Amino acid sequence: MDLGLEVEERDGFAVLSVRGEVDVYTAPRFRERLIELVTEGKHRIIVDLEGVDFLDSTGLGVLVGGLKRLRSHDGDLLLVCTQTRILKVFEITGLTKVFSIYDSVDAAVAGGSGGETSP
Amino acid sequence: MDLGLEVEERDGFAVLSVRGEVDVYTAPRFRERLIELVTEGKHRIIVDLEGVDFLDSTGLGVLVGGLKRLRSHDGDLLLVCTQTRILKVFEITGLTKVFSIYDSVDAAVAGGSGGETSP
Amino acid sequence: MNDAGGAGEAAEVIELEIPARAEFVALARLVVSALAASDSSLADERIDDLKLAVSEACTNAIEAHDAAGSEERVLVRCWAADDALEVCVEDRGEGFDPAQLPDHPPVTDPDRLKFERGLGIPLIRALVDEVEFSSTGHGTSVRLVMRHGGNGA
Amino acid sequence: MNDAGGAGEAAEVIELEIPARAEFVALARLVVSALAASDSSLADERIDDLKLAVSEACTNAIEAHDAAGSEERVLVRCWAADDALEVCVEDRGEGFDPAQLPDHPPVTDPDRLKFERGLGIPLIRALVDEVEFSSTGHGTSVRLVMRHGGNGA
Ligand SMILES: Nc1ncnc2c1ncn2[C@@H]1O[C@H](COP(=O)(O)OP(=O)(O)O)[C@@H](O)[C@H]1O
Ligand SMILES: Nc1ncnc2c1ncn2[C@@H]1O[C@H](COP(=O)(O)OP(=O)(O)O)[C@@H](O)[C@H]1O
Repeated sequence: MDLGLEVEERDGFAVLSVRGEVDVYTAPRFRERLIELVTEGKHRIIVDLEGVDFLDSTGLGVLVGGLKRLRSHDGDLLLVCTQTRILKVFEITGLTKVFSIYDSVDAAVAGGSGGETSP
Repeated sequence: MDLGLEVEERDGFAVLSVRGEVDVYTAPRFRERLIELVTEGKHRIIVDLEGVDFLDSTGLGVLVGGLKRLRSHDGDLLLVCTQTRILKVFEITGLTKVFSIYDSVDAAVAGGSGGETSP
Repeated sequence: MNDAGGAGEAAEVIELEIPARAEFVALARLVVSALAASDSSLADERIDDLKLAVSEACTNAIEAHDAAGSEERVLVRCWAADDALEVCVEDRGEGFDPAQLPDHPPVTDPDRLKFERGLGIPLIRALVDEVEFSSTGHGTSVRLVMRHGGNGA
Repeated sequence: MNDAGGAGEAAEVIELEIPARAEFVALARLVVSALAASDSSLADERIDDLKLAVSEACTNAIEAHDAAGSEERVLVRCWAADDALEVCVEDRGEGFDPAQLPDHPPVTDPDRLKFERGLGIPLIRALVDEVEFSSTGHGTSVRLVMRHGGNGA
């Protein structure tokens, strides 16, 4: 099973675009990539979930772990997601209140620079 | 599982376009539709297989049965197929020699009117 | 644990047995969503919900085998009940008591971020209409029920 | 018949058990093609070939149960051998002798059109690298082997 993980720089943010299914099998690669970015000194990260077809609690765990790690570096992890079925997983677990979730990478860049604006 | 079966008239031919998977589960519907057409007096039939994702020996059986039935009415059954993996099934079973297989409905109409031209 | 519970005719049960490894959870999702999709009484959104619940249950089953060092396979059984699609995920791990799981701190609590795990069972409970855990020291069976008219627990 | 033959570790076998009804053949195809697709050593064309061969074997298994009035399920077992993907389709029908199947008349013979059936086993033989039928009066097991380097029989 393929998991796409692409990184791009955008106005001081590292944008990590995830494609495919994030589950117990693929999550370790996702976690490693995030940790790598933090190790490289990228402390402001946007994770773009628009290409994700499936995300389970293991995937949520990776994101929570990433956020925690970044906050300890005074950084932040912002999410981009508009897919109802993915948003639903954040809602059920109450994580919409923990993450700032944006409609687009542009909105995240603007929101993340201008302060914490959860839509 | 959906099997699409659509009929259109074209220059004296009934064109039956098949969509989806033709297997032991869906073949009975395909067979019935063909028999219906023959019963309605349509003796020159083009079966368009371009929308077919999967075809097994049950599907071949339906086509052979249809051809036999039509020939007994001095009619004919022409096929339209360009997909390698579907053509392969006809090749293995030697049925490329039994059926006239065309690249398009247009070619079948032209070929079928002008006589038996197997490409 | 090999009793299908409300399964009616055993002949009507679809079974998938997978090696207890992470790479096979996707296969369980694929089978359950194909079966759910052929059940015209379940809306697409509910199919996604069941797929996620099954994925969580399989993940736990595989982790339980891993923890117990079990080489056995995990069993996923599906059947159409009168008014529901039911899926049962059975493992041979060491079992657990679902009533003893810790509650999460409220989301406003900064401690919430300590919880990278423990989200699977809350998700399962929220997604399906009914969930039943049967667990002994020799394994766990999680029965998930998705009712035709339902809309989550 | 429950012996996986060359299956190596039983823990590594993926099993799908389906009611012996036509509607479930698609599920067997889905599972086998997903497994074959995750085996990067098999080209797409060979995956399609295996999928078709499995479909033919499952169709025959279901027809055998139907003929025997059996309510039992049909079993599809898959495993990765060293250099191949193997699939075994097992039924509880009344068996047959594959050596006694009639040959088809040559395609030039007008009698060829009498053969609406009997195309399944010739297709299986042509599509996979190796096929082995084990049949008794109590059931049949068809083992299909798709080798990584192979290109059909
Ligand atoms: N099938 C199972 N067998 C044994 N223990 C289980 C099983 N399912 C869940 N558990 C226990 O319940 C805990 C909570 O499960 P869950 O909510 O899915 O979160 P997570 O798996 O991320 O810890 C697990 O950590 C495990 O200890
Ligand atoms: N699993 C099986 N159990 C019993 N008989 C079988 C089995 N598979 C094949 N056969 C017999 O072999 C014949 C030829 O099979 P096949 O080539 O697949 O064509 P078809 O199924 O269209 O007849 C079948 O008609 C059936 O009599």
